Amino acid sequence: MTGATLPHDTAPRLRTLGQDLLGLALIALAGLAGYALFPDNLAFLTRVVSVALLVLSLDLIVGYCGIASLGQGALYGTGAYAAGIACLHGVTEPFLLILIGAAAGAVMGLLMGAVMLRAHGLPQLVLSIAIVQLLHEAANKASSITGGSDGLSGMVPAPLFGVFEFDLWGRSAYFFGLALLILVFAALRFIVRSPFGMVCRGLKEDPLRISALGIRAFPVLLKMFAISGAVAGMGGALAAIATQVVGLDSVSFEISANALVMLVLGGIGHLYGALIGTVIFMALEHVVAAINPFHWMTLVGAVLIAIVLFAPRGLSGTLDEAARLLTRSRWRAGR
Amino acid sequence: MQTALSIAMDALAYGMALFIICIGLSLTMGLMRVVNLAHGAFAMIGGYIASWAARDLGLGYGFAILLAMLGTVLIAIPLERLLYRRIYDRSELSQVLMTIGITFCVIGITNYFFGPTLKTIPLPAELARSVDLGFRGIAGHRLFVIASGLVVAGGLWFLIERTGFGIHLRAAVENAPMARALGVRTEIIYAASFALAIGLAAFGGVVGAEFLPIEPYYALRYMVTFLVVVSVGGAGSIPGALAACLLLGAIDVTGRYLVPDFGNFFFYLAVILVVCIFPRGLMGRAQ
Amino acid sequence: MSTLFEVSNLSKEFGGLQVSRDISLALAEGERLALIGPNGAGKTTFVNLVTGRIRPSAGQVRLGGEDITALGAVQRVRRGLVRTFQVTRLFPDMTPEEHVVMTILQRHGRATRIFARFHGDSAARDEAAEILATLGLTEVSSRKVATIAYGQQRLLEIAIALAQRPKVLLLDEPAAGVPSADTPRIEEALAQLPPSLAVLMIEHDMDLVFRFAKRVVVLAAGELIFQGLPAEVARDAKVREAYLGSYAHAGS
Amino acid sequence: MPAAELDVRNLSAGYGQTHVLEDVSFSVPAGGRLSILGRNGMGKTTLMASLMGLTRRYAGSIAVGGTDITALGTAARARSGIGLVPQTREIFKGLTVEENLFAGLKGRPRSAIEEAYALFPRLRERRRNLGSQLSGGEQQMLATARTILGQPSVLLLDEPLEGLAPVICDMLMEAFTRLAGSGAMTILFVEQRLESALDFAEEVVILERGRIVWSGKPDALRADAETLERYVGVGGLH
Amino acid sequence: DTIKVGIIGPFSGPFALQGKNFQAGAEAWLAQNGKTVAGHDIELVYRDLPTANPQQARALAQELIVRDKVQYLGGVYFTPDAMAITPLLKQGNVPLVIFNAATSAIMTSSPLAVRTSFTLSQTTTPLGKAAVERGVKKFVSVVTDYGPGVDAEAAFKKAITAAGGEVVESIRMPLNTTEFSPIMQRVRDAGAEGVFAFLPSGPPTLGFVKAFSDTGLKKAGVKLFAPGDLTQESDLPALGEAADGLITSFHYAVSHDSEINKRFVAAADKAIGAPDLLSFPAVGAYDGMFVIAKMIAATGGKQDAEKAVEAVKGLAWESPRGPVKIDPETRHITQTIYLREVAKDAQGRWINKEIASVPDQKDSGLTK
Ligand SMILES: Nc1ncnc2c1ncn2[C@@H]1O[C@H](COP(=O)(O)OP(=O)(O)OP(=O)(O)O)[C@@H](O)[C@H]1O
Ligand SMILES: Nc1ncnc2c1ncn2[C@@H]1O[C@H](COP(=O)(O)OP(=O)(O)OP(=O)(O)O)[C@@H](O)[C@H]1O
Ligand SMILES: [Mg+2]
Ligand SMILES: [Mg+2]
Repeated sequence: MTGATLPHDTAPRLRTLGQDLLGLALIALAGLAGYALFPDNLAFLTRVVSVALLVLSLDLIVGYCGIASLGQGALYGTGAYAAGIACLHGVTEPFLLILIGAAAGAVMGLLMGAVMLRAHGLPQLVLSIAIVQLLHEAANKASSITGGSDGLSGMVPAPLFGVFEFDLWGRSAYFFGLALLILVFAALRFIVRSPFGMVCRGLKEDPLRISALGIRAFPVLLKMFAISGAVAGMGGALAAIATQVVGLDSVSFEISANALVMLVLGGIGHLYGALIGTVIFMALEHVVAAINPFHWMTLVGAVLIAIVLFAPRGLSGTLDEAARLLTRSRWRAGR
Repeated sequence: MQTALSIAMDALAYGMALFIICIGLSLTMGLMRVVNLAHGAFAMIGGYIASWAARDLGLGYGFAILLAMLGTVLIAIPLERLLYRRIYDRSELSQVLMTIGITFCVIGITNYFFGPTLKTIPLPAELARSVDLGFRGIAGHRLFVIASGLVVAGGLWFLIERTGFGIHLRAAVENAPMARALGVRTEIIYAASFALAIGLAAFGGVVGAEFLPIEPYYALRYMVTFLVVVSVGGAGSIPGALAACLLLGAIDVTGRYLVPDFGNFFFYLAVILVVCIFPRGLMGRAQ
Repeated sequence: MSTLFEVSNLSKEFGGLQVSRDISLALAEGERLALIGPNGAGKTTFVNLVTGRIRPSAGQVRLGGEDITALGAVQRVRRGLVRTFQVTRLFPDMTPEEHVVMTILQRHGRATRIFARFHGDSAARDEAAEILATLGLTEVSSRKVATIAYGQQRLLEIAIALAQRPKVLLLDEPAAGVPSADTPRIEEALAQLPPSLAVLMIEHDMDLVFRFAKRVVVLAAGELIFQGLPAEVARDAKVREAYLGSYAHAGS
Repeated sequence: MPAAELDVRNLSAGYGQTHVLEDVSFSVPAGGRLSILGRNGMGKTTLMASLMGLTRRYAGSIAVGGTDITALGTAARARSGIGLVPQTREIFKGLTVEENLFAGLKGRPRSAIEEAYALFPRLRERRRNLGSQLSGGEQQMLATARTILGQPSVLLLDEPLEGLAPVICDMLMEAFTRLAGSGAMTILFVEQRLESALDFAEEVVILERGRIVWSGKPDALRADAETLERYVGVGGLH
Repeated sequence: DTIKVGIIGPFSGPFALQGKNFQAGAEAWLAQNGKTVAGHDIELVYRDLPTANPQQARALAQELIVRDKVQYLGGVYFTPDAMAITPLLKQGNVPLVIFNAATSAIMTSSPLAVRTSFTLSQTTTPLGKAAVERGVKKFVSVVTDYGPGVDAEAAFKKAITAAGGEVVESIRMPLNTTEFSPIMQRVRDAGAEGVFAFLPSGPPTLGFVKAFSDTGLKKAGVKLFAPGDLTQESDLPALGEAADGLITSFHYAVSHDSEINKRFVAAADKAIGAPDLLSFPAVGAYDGMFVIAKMIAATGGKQDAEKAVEAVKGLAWESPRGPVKIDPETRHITQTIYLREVAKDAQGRWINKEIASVPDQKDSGLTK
């Protein structure tokens, strides 16, 4: 075989396309399975979906740009509060609220990026922490707008399509969120495969080389921050709609740190890792905490350690590994 | 003027306490390139041991400190062999994951065995007594903290920058395979410096207990503070860490004096400013 | 031939060390110039200075009549001033093909598009395949760079530079680490460059230098100590003891 | 022929899944000089790295001075007398020149560093600079000096002349020959420039796709234009 | 049949201690009154909510109601969590008995919520008069900068001015404050006679009280007044000397001298394991269980939230903390507030010694 002929064969393109469709189908399937298996935990499942959006948004920055952030909550919370406040001021249409959340998140993403991109490595990480803490303080202080530490409550989003209420059973909230997640995921898959996405990967590996190619890093990364912000913002907005309360916890360091843990758990740099990580971690926490509300932390900790030891490349990475082992023979033949 | 002086005094003491707790983390992160979020957990363990030694066994403060450092290191050794050794050459992120896991476990376990209440470490009379500085009285303990801070800083700086051990450590961290190829026994180097960092954590946990009281959630409660201080200073740089602790300590204290309502605003704004001015940290190592 | 690229009175020092002393140098369209000199003479620094990676303490850089001294590294590249790195700088997790494709897309200003598919651009991929073929990298074109031999990485450095279609090309030791067997590939590649292109090559492989260069400049301790035809260099006493050593005797 | 200082038997090695070296065997007497030739990507660096214990070994054994070191880790091998100057130099960028040299001392007294400065005066001038600040050639000098300071009995040189000025090359080649000549060091030498490689060597092996396809005396190879053409890609010597 | 009661509280994390007390209180009640009420077995289902997190609160409540089919919800430590749960009550047809969450507004957010704890305005108000009686008029107020702190500050200002004193300076400090000497410095500068302080119980209280005495304010004769959170029994051993003589006002002291309380403490101690962990959230839970039991009895085990809540409106009984009553309008507990002083008891343990009591305190929080 010679590479010269490689570009012409369209096989790989079709394959990636197929993979994407398959992936989306799988997510949808998993979602429906979740509904079928746990029809009584929809509020929890909705929470998982909303956090999954947060973790996805984080993967864009960490996994594709190599910028570690412990402040993603800043974007998530901004979305949540934006949607919440809008809802209290009469904008109750769910889709509109999601858009508002996205917009607010994107703007905050731009600001955050503009600040964070001034540093590298640890100091950069600290910037992200400082930003989320600042916002947290701000939200706490501006209690007249945000409800402060008592939380922003009393919002009543309009029924979906004017029909489906966001009620105790939380079906509408769940399917709404699921649909949103699938759409966002599809869009992100496309984006990370775009030239833009590749340049981001390049920046992650060697910024100097990128600038030697004549590409200015700053705007590219800023763009990614905005996208990430929009995604996180949607997650926050979804939470606001589904919970009808927005608390300070949504702009906290804790939620940011958790997001990072879930991401690494799932494996960075390929979006579905983010999904796997979120689902596994939250399910684990939920179940263990239900079994033993008093000492679950120890167990979760132990699991995290085990994962690092036995699944070095995150769960998704390990899945890849398994998949490759299975398809090894075919893969060999292909060469 | 009076006021300014006494604020400065408090700031200095607080900063030094931070420094003693954080410097070990600065070493692990900057020199060993291990983001050891469990650092606080070890400081906490040290605190518990000291509290147990001083309160329940009635040993002297000095003994308690020694016991705390030894005990913590002893506890850390198996952890190093079984867990940390596996992540030295792994990505920061997997290190974060594992060390958070460790923190969770430590918290859970201490909560289980020692309960969720505060633990205090009784001070000896001479440290508890308030010393008169002319313009104000200050708890002797605070002076002790300041002194030990200076000693630790000096000693470490010499060890890292001026001894063969320091050179081998930095070499091993930067490029372990090559260091081995030159005959440097990296495992030993790592184990030793890890023990050092843990010992410092324990020491800090004990002498800092007056500022950051010992309780099970200690490990997570102050994680951010430690992370911020270390990174602002520039991980791995001892003068950097010292500068950062004193600076941030001062900002924190004066901020709380001048605008208590906006204490945190003040603090984090300052952090952002400092980092934007020194994107490498105050004295970051060229990496 | 008109001057395309011009450096005047360039100076730089690190701490106490003067790495370039008042260097003036001009490149005409289509020129093939070799810059040689002892290790640490300041050759790479010179490249870093003119490409804007580090700021000179004095002097100007002009490209096509325009003074670009104030411009940043990126703008200089976009104006056609391209360099390769002495110590390879590549994306370990990407394939050679992806490297070159990205470069080509950037050349067309399409490198940061969101609404397009990177691997969808067959024109770019064809061109990339061609370039890789001329440097004999076809075999490894779809393997992660981290897993290809150092010499192959060196060749990829050049492939990228070619894909940028520069006006002025600065090659920092292109042949270092490339076996003599493969140096011809580099020469071919360079031979195929458009005649209008001006090339400055830093190299310690004298055979290559003398085959390639029409003019040779010698840098020592940050100073230009000699400019002239290849033939003259080998005869120059200063250059001999400062740099060439036994090669001069072999050569002459 | 004296007892083999370095003895490699049926060595197969590579990286993770990819086998690179296949069943490589050769041996070099104490103070011997072996040149390893081969095109781009044929496995020269991998061979060096394998001897140092930096790659994955699938089969085969390695002995130094009669004792089998196959089981030893990298550090232990280094202490048992193998020294490597890697092709990519691997300077400690965060350490000063002097500290880099110190790291190579293997417990010898600090004063020994002077030997390195004697060999490369240029390094003495830059002793306080960080590795990251060195020029390409200076890095190469540093890499070589650093390894030699450890007084290895088997010295592996992976393209030690790369990026060095001709004068320095001459000087180095003399130095290497001297070191080997004194019988103190056995030297394996990878070099792109055929002349230097052949001038230096007592024995030559050619690697092709990870296997040894030719071995013999330099002169024999000089004469054998066809082999040169085939495996080294050079039509004889000018 | 068994009736399930879901209890949501911080059973792990930084507030684990409070959660433990919820559990101790509830189980103390079961231990004393048996696991069956009017022939229905009661089963408690605990759910952990370590820190304020409405999203999770809603998820847990929904799961308890929909999947575990609980008929009653209890617990809830933080206000936002309560706010996230109350909207579910009507559809779920489930009453919520709040064991702690202390913001007045909660009660207005659903008619199906009942509260057996306290509000800060409730516990703080009596301090005003008490202070002035002790000749301390000029105050600096120092509170933690979040909902409860702000409530406390407001309530105290109101009370002290009503009593003829004044707050010359009010300081709000961030939740995570650890170094308090600068605050004390300000107090000194303000030249106040007294300090009113609210900090949520937990580690910081130690630093605060220590700083108060270390910086010599205590020696200088400045008096420290605070709601009882500052001297939660579980912190007292650590506070020790530093808190000696400190005056607080609260609805419950573990040392409260009454038969019922003695029996309660005995039972609760057993439930919680280590006696020195026991403090006020336990009594909230204990009385909460009492209310729930009454609801069960009233509805005969049928799931009927409206009726259940109706049944307990105006309910009055003798609680370990003293006589209490569910106020029919606000559905919040009316109770006696005690002035206490930190002192050593016969066995030399540090306790909150009750020195005066103000009966029948309603929640005045909404009337501000
Ligand atoms: N950042 C720096 N700080 C201090 N000195 C530096 C720095 N960068 C380069 N130098 C010094 O400047 C001198 C010139 O370096 P340069 O890389 O230009 O040499 P060179 O001519 O490329 O040599 P070579 O042929 O070995 O690559 C060297 O002595 C180097 O040590
Ligand atoms: N880390 C690695 N992982 C996988 N394969 C590798 C790795 N490094 C090298 N290889 C492969 O092993 C083969 C031999 O590489 P090696 O570097 O030994 O060649 P070489 O003879 O040193 O080439 P050069 O003359 O360019 O240095 C090459 O095909 C290369 O692609
Ligand atoms: Mg150079
Ligand atoms: Mg090689």
